[in-house]
Amino acid sequence: MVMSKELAKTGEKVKTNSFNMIQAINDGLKTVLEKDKRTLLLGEDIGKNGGVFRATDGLQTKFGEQRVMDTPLSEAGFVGTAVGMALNGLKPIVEIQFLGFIYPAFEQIATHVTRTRTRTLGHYHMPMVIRAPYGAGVRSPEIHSDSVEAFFAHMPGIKVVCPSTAYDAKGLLLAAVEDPDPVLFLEPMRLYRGKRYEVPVEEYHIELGKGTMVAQGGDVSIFAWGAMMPIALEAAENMKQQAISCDVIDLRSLYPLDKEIIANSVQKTGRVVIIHEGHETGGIGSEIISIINETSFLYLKAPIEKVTGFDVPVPLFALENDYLPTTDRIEQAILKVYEF
Amino acid sequence: MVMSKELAKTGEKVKTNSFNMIQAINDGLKTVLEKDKRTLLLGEDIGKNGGVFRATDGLQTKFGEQRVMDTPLSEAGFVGTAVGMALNGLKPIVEIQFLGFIYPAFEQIATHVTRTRTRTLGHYHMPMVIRAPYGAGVRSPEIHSDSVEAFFAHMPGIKVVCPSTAYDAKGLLLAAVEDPDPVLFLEPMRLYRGKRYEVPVEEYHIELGKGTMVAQGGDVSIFAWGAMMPIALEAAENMKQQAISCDVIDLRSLYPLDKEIIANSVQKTGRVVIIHEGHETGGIGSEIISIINETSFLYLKAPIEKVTGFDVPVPLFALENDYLPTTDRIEQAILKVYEF
Amino acid sequence: MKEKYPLFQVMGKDGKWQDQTYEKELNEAKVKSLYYHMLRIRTYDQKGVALQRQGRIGTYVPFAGQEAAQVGSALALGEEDWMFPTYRDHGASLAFGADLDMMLLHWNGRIEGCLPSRKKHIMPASIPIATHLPHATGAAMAETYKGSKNATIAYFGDGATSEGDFHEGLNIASVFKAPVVFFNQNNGYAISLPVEKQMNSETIAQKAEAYGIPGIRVDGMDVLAVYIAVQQALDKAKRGEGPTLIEAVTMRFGAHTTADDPSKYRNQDEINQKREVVDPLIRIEKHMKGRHIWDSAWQSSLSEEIGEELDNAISRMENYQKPVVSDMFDYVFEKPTWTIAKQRQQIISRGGRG
Amino acid sequence: MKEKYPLFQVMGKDGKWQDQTYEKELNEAKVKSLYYHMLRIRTYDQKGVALQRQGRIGTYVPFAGQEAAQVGSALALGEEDWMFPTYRDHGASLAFGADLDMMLLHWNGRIEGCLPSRKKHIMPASIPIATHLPHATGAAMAETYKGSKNATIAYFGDGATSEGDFHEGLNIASVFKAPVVFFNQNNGYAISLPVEKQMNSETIAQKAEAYGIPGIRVDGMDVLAVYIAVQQALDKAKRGEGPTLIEAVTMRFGAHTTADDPSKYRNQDEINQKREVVDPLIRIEKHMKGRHIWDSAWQSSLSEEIGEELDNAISRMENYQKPVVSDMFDYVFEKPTWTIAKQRQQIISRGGRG
Ligand SMILES: Cc1ncc(C[n+]2csc(CCOP(=O)(O)OP(=O)(O)O)c2C)c(N)n1
Ligand SMILES: Cc1ncc(C[n+]2csc(CCOP(=O)(O)OP(=O)(O)O)c2C)c(N)n1
Ligand SMILES: [Mg+2]
Ligand SMILES: [Mg+2]
Repeated sequence: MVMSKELAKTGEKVKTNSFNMIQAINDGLKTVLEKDKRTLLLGEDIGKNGGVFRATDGLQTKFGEQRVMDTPLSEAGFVGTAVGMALNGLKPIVEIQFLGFIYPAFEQIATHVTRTRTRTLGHYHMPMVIRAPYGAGVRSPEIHSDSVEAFFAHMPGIKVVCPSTAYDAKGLLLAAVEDPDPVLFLEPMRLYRGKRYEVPVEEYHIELGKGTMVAQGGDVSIFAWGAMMPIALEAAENMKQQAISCDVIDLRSLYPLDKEIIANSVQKTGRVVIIHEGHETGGIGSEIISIINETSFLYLKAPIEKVTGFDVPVPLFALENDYLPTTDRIEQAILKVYEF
Repeated sequence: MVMSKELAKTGEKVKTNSFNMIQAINDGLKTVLEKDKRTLLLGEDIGKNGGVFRATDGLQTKFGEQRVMDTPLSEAGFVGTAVGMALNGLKPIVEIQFLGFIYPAFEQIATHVTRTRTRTLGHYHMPMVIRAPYGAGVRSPEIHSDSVEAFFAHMPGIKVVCPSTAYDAKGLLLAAVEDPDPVLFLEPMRLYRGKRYEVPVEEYHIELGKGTMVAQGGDVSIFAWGAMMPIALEAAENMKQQAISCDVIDLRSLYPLDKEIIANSVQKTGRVVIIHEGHETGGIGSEIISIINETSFLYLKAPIEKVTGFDVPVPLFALENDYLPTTDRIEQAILKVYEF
Repeated sequence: MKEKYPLFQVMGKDGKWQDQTYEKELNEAKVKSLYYHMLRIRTYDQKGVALQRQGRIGTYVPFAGQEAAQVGSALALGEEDWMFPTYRDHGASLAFGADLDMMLLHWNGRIEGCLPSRKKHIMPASIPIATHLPHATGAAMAETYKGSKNATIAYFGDGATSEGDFHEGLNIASVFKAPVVFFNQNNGYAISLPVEKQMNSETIAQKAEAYGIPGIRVDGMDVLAVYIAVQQALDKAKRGEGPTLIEAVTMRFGAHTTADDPSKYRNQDEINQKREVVDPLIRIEKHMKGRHIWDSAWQSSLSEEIGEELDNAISRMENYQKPVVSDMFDYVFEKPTWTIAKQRQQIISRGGRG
Repeated sequence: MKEKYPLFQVMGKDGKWQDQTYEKELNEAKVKSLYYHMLRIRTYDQKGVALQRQGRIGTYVPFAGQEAAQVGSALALGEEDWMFPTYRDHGASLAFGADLDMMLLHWNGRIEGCLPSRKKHIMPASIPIATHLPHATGAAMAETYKGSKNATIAYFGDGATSEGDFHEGLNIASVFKAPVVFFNQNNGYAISLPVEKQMNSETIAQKAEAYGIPGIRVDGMDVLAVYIAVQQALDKAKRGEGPTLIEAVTMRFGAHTTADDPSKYRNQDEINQKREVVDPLIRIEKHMKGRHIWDSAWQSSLSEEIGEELDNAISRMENYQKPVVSDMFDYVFEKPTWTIAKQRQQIISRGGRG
C-alpha cells in the first residue's frame, strides 16, 4: 500500500498513466478485478455498453459476464442482490447509473447495507462499494443532477467519499474496495473528462476519512470537495489579487469528515467558507459548522459562510448554472468573512 | 381559524375534550374527513383495524372504505397512488405504519411528492400529508424506532412537523392538511398515550414553521421537539436547583425551522443545548447550529452542546435507553455550556 | 406463452386486413388521422435528432419505430382521460394534444417544457423508471372516487417492468379495480440491455397473471391494432372492470438517446435494414393504398403543413424568452419558506447566475 | 387458476396417504423427525406467548398454525444451504438449527438474538417486509459464482408479495437462474388485511408466471407435502434450473403479534374452531397412527424432553449477562469512526445509560 505522491516526493520513479477521472476509475476497477476474485461489478448497462459514462468500458470482455454483470433495471433488486452476495463472501461493486436513481434502493441501503455488521455483532459484514456519478453542470436531464451526499452522511454504517482528481479517484476507489465496510463512492460527473493526472499503474490507497490541503494560505479556510474543487481553487487564486490568502481543503471523505484537518485550518485562520452543491438546509456544510463549533469555537473571528445549492429541486439544465455555486459567489463569501 | 390557547387567555370558553395525543390525532382526522370531501386516508391496517396504534379507530366505520382505505403492503405503491390522487384533485393523508418503513417510498417522496409543484410551475401541486409514528423508547422491534427527520429536512419541497402535545398534534395536523404542499407529520410514539390535554372540539390551526417557548429562563436556550420535550423540561426544571434558568423551546417544525424563535432566545442567553434523538452527524442539531452561526454569532458565549442519538443504528430495545438522550445527559450539557 | 398471448394484429405486415372486425370503426377519417399524427411525430422526431446534432438543443430522446404504438394508443384516449408518459413518449403526448412549443422547450432544459399541456391531462414525463405507474393508478382511483367515467393510461418500456413500482402500481390497481391501462412499449431494449436479459418471461403480457388482470399482446407496428386494443382496454376500465396490461411489441430504430451509441451493444446495421421492412408508417401507407384511401397530394400537403408547423415552432423555441431564474425558487411551495426566500434574494440581487 | 395450481397434498385432511409416491422417502425416521420439530416449535411458541403475557419478554410473534410449513421447509434444506427468514419464521430457524438461546434473547430486545446461529447460514430475521428476497437471490448467485451446489431459501408472507422487493428479487433470480426457493406462507392475513384485499390474483403461485418460473401451491398444513415440494424445488435449483415460487397455504391461528388484537378484524372464534380441525400437528399424528408409527410413550418423552430444554433455555435467558452498552458502538464499522469513538466514550465514561 504505497502512497505514490509520497514516493514521488522521495524521488523514486513510479510508473504512471496520464488519465482523466473516468479513465482512472476504469483503471481502478480493472485493478481490483484482477487482484481479488471475490470482487464483481453489478449495474445497469455496465457490461457490453461499458456504462453510460464508459467507466466499465472493456471490463466485461476482459473479465466475463460473471464478474461484470448487466442487471435488470432494478436498483432495489440489485443492491439487495449485492447484499446477498456480500453476506456470502463476495465483494460486490455496484454502479448506480446516476445518484438520482439511488432512491429506489434507499431502503436496502438504510436497513441492510448499513446495518448488517451491527445486527450480527460483526459475524457478517458488508464489503460493498456503491459507485454513483453525481452532480449538476453537464446538461443532464431531470433527476440526473442531484447532490444528496448528506442523506448518506446521516446514515450510520456507510462511509461516503468523493474524489476531485483522477489520482484521488483511483486511490480512494482502491481503498473503498479494500474497506471491509460499505462505502458510497461519489463520482463528480463534471470532472469525469476534465484534467488529466499522472495515475500510478500500481496499487495505491488513499485513506478514507482524510482530507487534503490543496492550497495553503493564512487568512481564510475554504472547505469543499468533488466538482466544487476547481472553482474553490479558482476563487482562492483570484483573491490573491486582494491580498487574501486561503487554505483550500478538499475534504474527500464526507463521512467521516476529517475533523483534524478542519480544526487545524480553522484554528489558524478563524475564518471559514464552505462550498457544496447539495441543498443548503441539512447539507454537509451544517455538519462542518457543527464540528467547528465543537473544536474551534474560540478561534472563530467571523460567522462561517456557506456557498451551496439552494433548497430547491436541482433545475433542468437551462437554470442549472444558477443553482450551482460559482466562483463569484465564493469570492463574495470570502470577502465577507475576511472583512467581518 | 381560532387559536384556542389565545381564546382561553381572553377568557372565552372553548369546548374541549381531555385527550391524549393519539386521541387528538384521531379527532383531527375525523375533523378533516368531515369537513373536506376531498380528503381520504390510505395506509396499512388503518381501516377495520383502526391502525396499529388506533389512530384511525372508528374512522372507516364512519366514513366508509372509499375514504379510509386499507392498502396492500406497498409503501412505494400507496404513496405513489396518493401522488396520482393529489394530481387529480384529492387530498390524501397517508399513514406509514412506522417511520422506519418509509424507506421503500423514499423515491416517490424524493422525486414526485416533493417536486411536482416545481416541475409543473405550480400547475399541479401535492396537498398530501404523510403521517408516521416514530422514535424509540417503547420497546418496539428492530427498524421500528428510527428517527430520521433529517432526511426530509434536506429534501426540498416537503415540510416536516412534529408535535409534543395532544393540543399541538390536532392543531398541527389540521394546518398540515390545510397546507397546499406536502407535509411529513411525525408522531412521537412515546407520547401517544401520555399526558392528556384540553383539546378544542372546534377546528384550530397551529402555524407550520413556528416553534413555541414552553419555559422561560435567561441563562441557557434549550431546543428540542417531540418525545424530547418532556425530558428537556425535566432537565430545565432540575437545573433551577443550581440556579440555572433555561428557555425551553419546542421547535415543532423541523422544516422550515423557526429562525426567529431560535435567534431571539440565543441572543438573550448566548448559551445553547440542542436535543434530538436522531443520529448526531447530519442531524437537525447541526442545522440549528448553522442558523445560530448565521443569525447570532456575536451573541454566543460558549460552544453549543448537542445531546443526540448516536451515529449507530437504533439498537434493539435492551439498549434503546442507552441510545436515547436522557435527563442526565441534558443536565450535563446545560452545566457545560453554563460553566464555559 | 406466445400461444396464450398471441400478437393481436388488425393488418398484416403487407398492410392487408388481418382482422376485418373493426373495419367500420377504422373508417377513412380515423385512419387518415392516425396517419397524420404518425407523420407529424415522425417529422418532429427527425427534427429533434437534427437539432441535437447541430447543438441547438440538449440530449434528445428519439422514438422512431414506436410511432404506431404511441399514436394508436394516444388517439384511443378520451378528452378527459389522463396520460402518464415517459421521456420517450413525447410522440404520444403530441398526438394526444400536448403543446408543441412546450415540448420543444423541454429539450432546451426549460422547466416550462416539463408541463406538456394545460389543456389535456398530460403529466410531465417521468424520468425515474416506472415511478409513474402508481400515479396512474391513483389518478384513476380519484376518477372513480369522483364518480366520473374517465380512465388513465401509463406508458412504460420493457425495462420498466423490472422495477418494484411497476409491480406495486399494477397490484394496487388490480385490487381496487382502478380504471387504468398499463401500456407497455416493448422495444426490445432498455438502453443496452436486450429484453431477454431483462426478464425470463417470454412475454410481458403474461405478467398480468400476477394481478389477475387481462394481459394483451399487440403488434406495436400496427397502428390499427394498437388503437383497437387500447380502446377496448379503456372501455373496459370505464365500465368498472379494472385495469389491463397491454404489451405493444415494437422496435426502437435509433439510439436510446442522442448521447447513446447503440453500436456498442447491438448490430445497428441489421436494425437499420430491418427498419425498412417493419416501418409502421410504410405499413399503414400500404394499408391505405390497399383500401384506396391513399392520396399522394393529400400526403404531400400534410407533409408540407407539418414541416411548416415545426419550423415555426422551432424558431419560436429559439427566440423564446430567457429562462427566469426565480422560477427555480417560486414553485417549490405555494409560499416560499424563509430559507428559499433568503436564497432567492441572494441570487436575484446579483442578477442571476453568480 | 386454482385448477392450474392445484394444492399439492401428500396426506389428506384425515392424515391418510393422498399421494404415496414419496412413501419411501418419508420413512418412519423422517416423519418422526418432522413431528419432533413441529412439537418442539409448538411448545416453544406457547412458551413465547406465555412469557410475553407475564411481561418476561417483549412483543412476541406467534406462528401457531404454520408449524408444518416451517418445519417441512426447514428440514428439506441441506447443511450448507442459506435461510432468509422473517420475524415469524423462528420456528423454521429453530428446526434448521438456530441456537435456541439466541432466539430467546431476541425477544428480550437483545442484539445478540438477531444472529440466530453461528453454525448454519441462518440470517437475522428480516423486519422490513420482502427486503430479504433479493438477498436470497444474491447469496444464491454467490453460490453459483463459487461453483458450489448449495441453494438458498427465502421465507415471506402473503402481504410481502405486494412489495416491490418481492418482484425485483424474483425477477433477478429468474434472469440469472439463481438457485433459490421463494417460500411463501400464505396465512391469509397481513396483520389485519385479508389476502383477498392484498391481491386480485386467486393464488400466489400464479405470480411465478411473471418470471417464467415454476409456481407450486402446496397444502401448508401438510408437513409431508411441504417437505417434498421444497426438496424438489431445492434439487431443481441445485441442478442449475433456477428458482421456484412455492405458496404454502396455511393459517395463522393467533394474533399477528402479542400486541395485536385479531378480534378487531376477524372472527377469532371461528378461527379457533377451525384450528382444531386443521391443526398440522394433529394431522401428522393421524397420519402416523394410520401408518402405525405413532408411539404415545415416545411422544410423552419427547414432550418432556422439549419442556425441559425450553425451561432451561428460558432460565438461561433470564439470567443472561446484562446487555453491553458498547455493543451498540462496536459493530457499526470494523474500526469505529471518530464520531462513534467520541460518542462511545461519552456514554461509557458515565457507565451506560445517562
Ligand atoms: C430508476 C431509474 N434507473 C435508471 C434510469 C436510467 N435509464 C433511463 S432510460 C433507461 C432504460 C429504460 O428502458 P425501457 O424501460 O425499456 O424504456 P425505453 O428507454 O426502451 O423506452 C435507464 C436505465 C432511470 N431513468 N431511472
Ligand atoms: C416495509 C414494511 N412495512 C410495514 C411493516 C409492518 N408490518 C409488519 S408485519 C406486516 C404484515 C406482514 O404480512 P405477511 O407478509 O402476510 O406476513 P405475516 O405477518 O402474515 O407472516 C406489516 C405490515 C414492515 N415490517 N415492513
Ligand atoms: Mg425499452
Ligand atoms: Mg400473512
